Amino acid sequence: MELNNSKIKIKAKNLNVYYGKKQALFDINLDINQKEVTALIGPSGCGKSTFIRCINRMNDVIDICKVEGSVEIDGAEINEKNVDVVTLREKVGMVFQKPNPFPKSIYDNIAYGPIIHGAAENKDQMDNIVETSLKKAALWDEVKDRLNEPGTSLSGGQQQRLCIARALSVNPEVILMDEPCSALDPIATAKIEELIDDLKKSYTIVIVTHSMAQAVRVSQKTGFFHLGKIIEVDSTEKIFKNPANKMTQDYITGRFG
Amino acid sequence: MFNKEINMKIIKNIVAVIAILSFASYAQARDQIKIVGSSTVYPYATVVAEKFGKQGSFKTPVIESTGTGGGMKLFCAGIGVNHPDITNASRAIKSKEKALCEKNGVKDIIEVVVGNDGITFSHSVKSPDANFTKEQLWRALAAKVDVNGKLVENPYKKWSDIDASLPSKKIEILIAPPTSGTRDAWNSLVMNKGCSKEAKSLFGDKSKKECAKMREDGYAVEAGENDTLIVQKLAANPDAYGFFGYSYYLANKDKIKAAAINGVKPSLEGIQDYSYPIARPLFFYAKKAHVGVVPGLKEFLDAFTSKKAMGSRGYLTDIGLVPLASDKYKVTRTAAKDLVTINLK
Amino acid sequence: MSGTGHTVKSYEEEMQSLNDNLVMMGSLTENQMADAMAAVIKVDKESVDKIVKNDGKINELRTTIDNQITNVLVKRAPMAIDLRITISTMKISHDLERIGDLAKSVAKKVKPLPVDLPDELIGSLRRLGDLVQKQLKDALDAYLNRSKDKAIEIWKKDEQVDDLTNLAMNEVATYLQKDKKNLEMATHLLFVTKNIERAGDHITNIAESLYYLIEGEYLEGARPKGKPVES
Amino acid sequence: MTKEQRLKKRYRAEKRFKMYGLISVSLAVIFVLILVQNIFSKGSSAFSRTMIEVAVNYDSSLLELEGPINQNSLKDADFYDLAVESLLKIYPAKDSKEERQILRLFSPDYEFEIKDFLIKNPNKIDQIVPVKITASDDIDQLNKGNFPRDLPEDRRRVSNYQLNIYDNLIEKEKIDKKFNNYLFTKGDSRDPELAGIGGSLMGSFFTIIICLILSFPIAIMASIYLEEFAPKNKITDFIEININNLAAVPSIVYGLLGLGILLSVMEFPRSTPLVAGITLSLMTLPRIIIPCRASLKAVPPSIREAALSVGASKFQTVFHHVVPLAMPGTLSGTIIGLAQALGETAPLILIGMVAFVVDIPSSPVDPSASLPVQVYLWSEQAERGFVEKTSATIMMLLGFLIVMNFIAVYLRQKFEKKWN
Repeated sequence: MELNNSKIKIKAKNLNVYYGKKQALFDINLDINQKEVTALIGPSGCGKSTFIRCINRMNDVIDICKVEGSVEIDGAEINEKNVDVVTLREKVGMVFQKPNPFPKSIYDNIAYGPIIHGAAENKDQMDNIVETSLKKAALWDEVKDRLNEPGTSLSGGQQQRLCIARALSVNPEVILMDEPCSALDPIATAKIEELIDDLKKSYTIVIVTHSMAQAVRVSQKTGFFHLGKIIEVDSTEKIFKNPANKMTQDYITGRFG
Repeated sequence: MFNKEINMKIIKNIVAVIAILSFASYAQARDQIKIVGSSTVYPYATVVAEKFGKQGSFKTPVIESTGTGGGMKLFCAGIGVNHPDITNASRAIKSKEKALCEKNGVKDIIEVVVGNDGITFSHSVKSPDANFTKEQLWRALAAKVDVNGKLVENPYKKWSDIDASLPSKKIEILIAPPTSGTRDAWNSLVMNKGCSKEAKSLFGDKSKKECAKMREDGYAVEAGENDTLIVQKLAANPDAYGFFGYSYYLANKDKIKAAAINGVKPSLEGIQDYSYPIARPLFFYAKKAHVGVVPGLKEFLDAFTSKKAMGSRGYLTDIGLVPLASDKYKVTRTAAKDLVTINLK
Repeated sequence: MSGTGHTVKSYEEEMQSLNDNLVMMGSLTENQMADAMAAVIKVDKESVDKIVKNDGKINELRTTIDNQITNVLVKRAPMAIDLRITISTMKISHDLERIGDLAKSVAKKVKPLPVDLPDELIGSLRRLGDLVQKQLKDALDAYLNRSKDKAIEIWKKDEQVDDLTNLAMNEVATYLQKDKKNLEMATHLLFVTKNIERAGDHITNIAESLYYLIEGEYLEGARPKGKPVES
Repeated sequence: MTKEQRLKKRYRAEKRFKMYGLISVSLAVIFVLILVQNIFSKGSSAFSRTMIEVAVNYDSSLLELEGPINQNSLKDADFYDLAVESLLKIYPAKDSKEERQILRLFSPDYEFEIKDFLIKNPNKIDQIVPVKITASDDIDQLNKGNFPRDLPEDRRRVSNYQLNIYDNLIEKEKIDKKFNNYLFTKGDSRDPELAGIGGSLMGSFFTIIICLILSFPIAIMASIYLEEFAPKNKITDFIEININNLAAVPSIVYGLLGLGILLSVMEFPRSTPLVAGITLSLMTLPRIIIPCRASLKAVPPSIREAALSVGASKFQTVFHHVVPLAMPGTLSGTIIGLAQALGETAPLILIGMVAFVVDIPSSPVDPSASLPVQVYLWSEQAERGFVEKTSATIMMLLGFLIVMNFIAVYLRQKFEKKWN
């Protein structure tokens, strides 16, 4: 896999994160390439989720969380005080472990983001955004006749794609996915993976996953986290066929702990 | 989201309207007579107030039962719409209360004697008629009594222990709590009057307080403020006695009967001329300064003291008020008509 | 295998059993090869049947290994070293099976050979046989020791095998030129030689698989070749 | 012990426990039934009113009317003579004492009832019309069977003469029972047959509305701030502990607060729903804040994350998503808080709501009573008719509480999202 000719989208430099007195991330340096899927793997509590939550400053919500170091998106530092977190999150969408649609209609779920950002001037434009987002998330055909039904009435996999469509509705550049398939059955998982494959043409995707196979299937680059440190980052092929680090090898071959 | 804003607007408007409404009308002068005070006078005052309101010229006065002491406190707190116009009292105003009134600028007070109240010492209709003297009642109820020239904890367990002529029944008396006006009246009319000379001298300075102290060894049972409840308990238990206002006796004649005191059974006439020994006058006090400020106050005094209400065939007698003797009535009627104030000194 | 075992014990046991079966297959193949060579050299027609029969055991083992690998792939989705072990084992077992087959073919050629084989024909053939047997033994040792250097060594030594094959074939060709009557025998011997050479090639394959297993990469560059056989 | 024995022992223990549970539950049910039975048996008769049919002679000459007869002139007319004239005709009386006894068969409002009938039917003037007039409390109780009649006369509220009239009227089928609408439309009265809970109902209504208007927004804002925006530190911990403490403070303490501050310092009018509402809202606030916070807490963080991740600000997240989702729980908490406030008596006594108020209040600053206080007031009355009235008021109060609690449960079940 050739990495050199890809442009770097996100650059984390010497990133340290603390939860109160406990340090969660140690000196993370990680480059994430544009229009590529980067998978983050590692045992539970290793800091993968903490890391991706640094990219859209979701950690701001947690009172005791303190972030030090730098995260740059397109060369611009996001941790500075004058960076508007709302604009940042418009640019960096996020999909969570458990599908979490709003308990509103499918339409309203998608329309919410554009409404608060004032993206649509009239109903037609909004309809258009909703349709495009659902199509991008490969959900349009399944829900186009029942846009007014509650989002929670969909199946788990559909809900997750709804959440992806919701993230897409504000036209992000980066999509962060925190174990998006962990609550889904294999078929739904396959659909999401198929979708991710499709989305990477237009978006930069960072996905946290516990499934090695999934990381192999969807990602081009994989980073292995352990105890808050990044142990190894390389092309996915390299990581899963012949990792350089013994810890990585032990983790992916199931020789851990 | 848009709906929510509308909702917020509606709520805001409602709040504003209600706030304006309440304070607008609050700012106005009071158009209703306010009465506080004794729970003993309360039943009579309410009847007068209701009739007064029904005549249609004025609003029905609002009457709050706060007890004589509490009423005096509110009454004497000052002049103005926030203070009551009238306070009912089951006793005459005390000098301390007069001083308080004067201090707060309540200088001109009209005293009206409403009528007389008798307390009946009653028991179930199922037990035979009874007759007691005040001293016997005191001996049955007091915490400490004199026996052979010495003060001892009340030793009497049966009525016959007190006097051989009394039935050989366990003493069981339902008493009103110390907060009630009836108990106050009972203390001054029975406990202090019935207190034996020996005991009084033995108690010395504190005799008034000590004589009124009731026993707490289970023979005297506190039955709560609710006189209706005492009546029900008496009806159920033929051995028990209890005391309460004459009106309660009248209303429940089918269930209870009254014992004679010193051989006198309670009756209208007996209470009126105080030949029935447990009887007392009832009062109310009004502020002269409020006459002309609070609409209807003068008319209310007139209505209360009218023959139709307080007279010997007045409607208050129907509910147990014992009317004043005619000479006393004339005094009180004049006071109410001419707004005669009492001396606060 | 790595210092720490798998968290899942049965996985560990499966991988161990796979390894054991491959080692057993290796040693069986080694024996077959030795027996076949000995039969050729001594023209021992008695042992041919035994060799043919023994080949069945190797085939059986290969089937077992194949099944085991399928199971591991399905059940464990092996990653990294485990993935490489699995894939290499599959390839090595195929190569071993082929070597076994070749040994059987060599042995079968003994039957039509005359009992008095001239020494001039056997000299190079014996040396070739010894070299290939040594290569096989080294390859199996290298597998057991996970020796990358040994694997490269074996891989490079294939040149010698090719050279020796050429030599042995030339010898047979010379012998044939002397007397056209020798045609049948010479043909048989040429087949034997060619089979042994091919066994050598499979051993090179094993070395390559072993290198991949250890390094995760393929041996770079063209495989060294002896001079092409002139016929 | 063998395995079988242990097993048997286990099952026996289970059976025993089930039995204890059953006993406890049935005891509770029995107590409730006794309470309800007691109240209903006493109170149900309050819903009917004994009426006596009297032939009223609307003789215009007795009205001393000047000018034309119309509704206005009738309103100002004095009907006393006309009424007495007609009432006395139901039975012969030989002296004024007996006449008075006849009049006392009727409620003191007979004059107004006769007047109201004519105002409604002005065409009946100068006619003799049968009019149903409310009977006095004594006759009402006699008719409902609450007064025994086989007692000597001096121990009866109803004299032999009155009893004769009563029996005579029964024979002529002039005595009738009808639904007691006075119970709901009238204010307090000293005549049990005329007393109603209309005034205290309005008083309670104004009180609860004031309480709702004050406590609901404040409680919502406080709980949203505490739950969503306040930093988690010692100060907020301290506030939280104090809110919990305040919820446990006896209600009478709030009454003292109302007395001390609202009446003495701020000089708000005594005995009014305004003061009662403010006082009760002080009491209700912590009791609403606690369930509000609980329902805010119950909104899963995933919803917050979802909103934040599409770029909603903290404020938008809270007000667009968290608060609407917490609303059913919040509302039911509020309703239950208000239901508690509705049943509260102690603080109202201190701020003067224990008052005899006849006029039905028309605004929160008019003096008034409230339902629980009405129960308290009537339970102290000597007249027998108030016994049933008291129970009837309790029934109404219980009814309101049950309805409010039912609404709360309904809201919660219907609208609360189930989070899987």
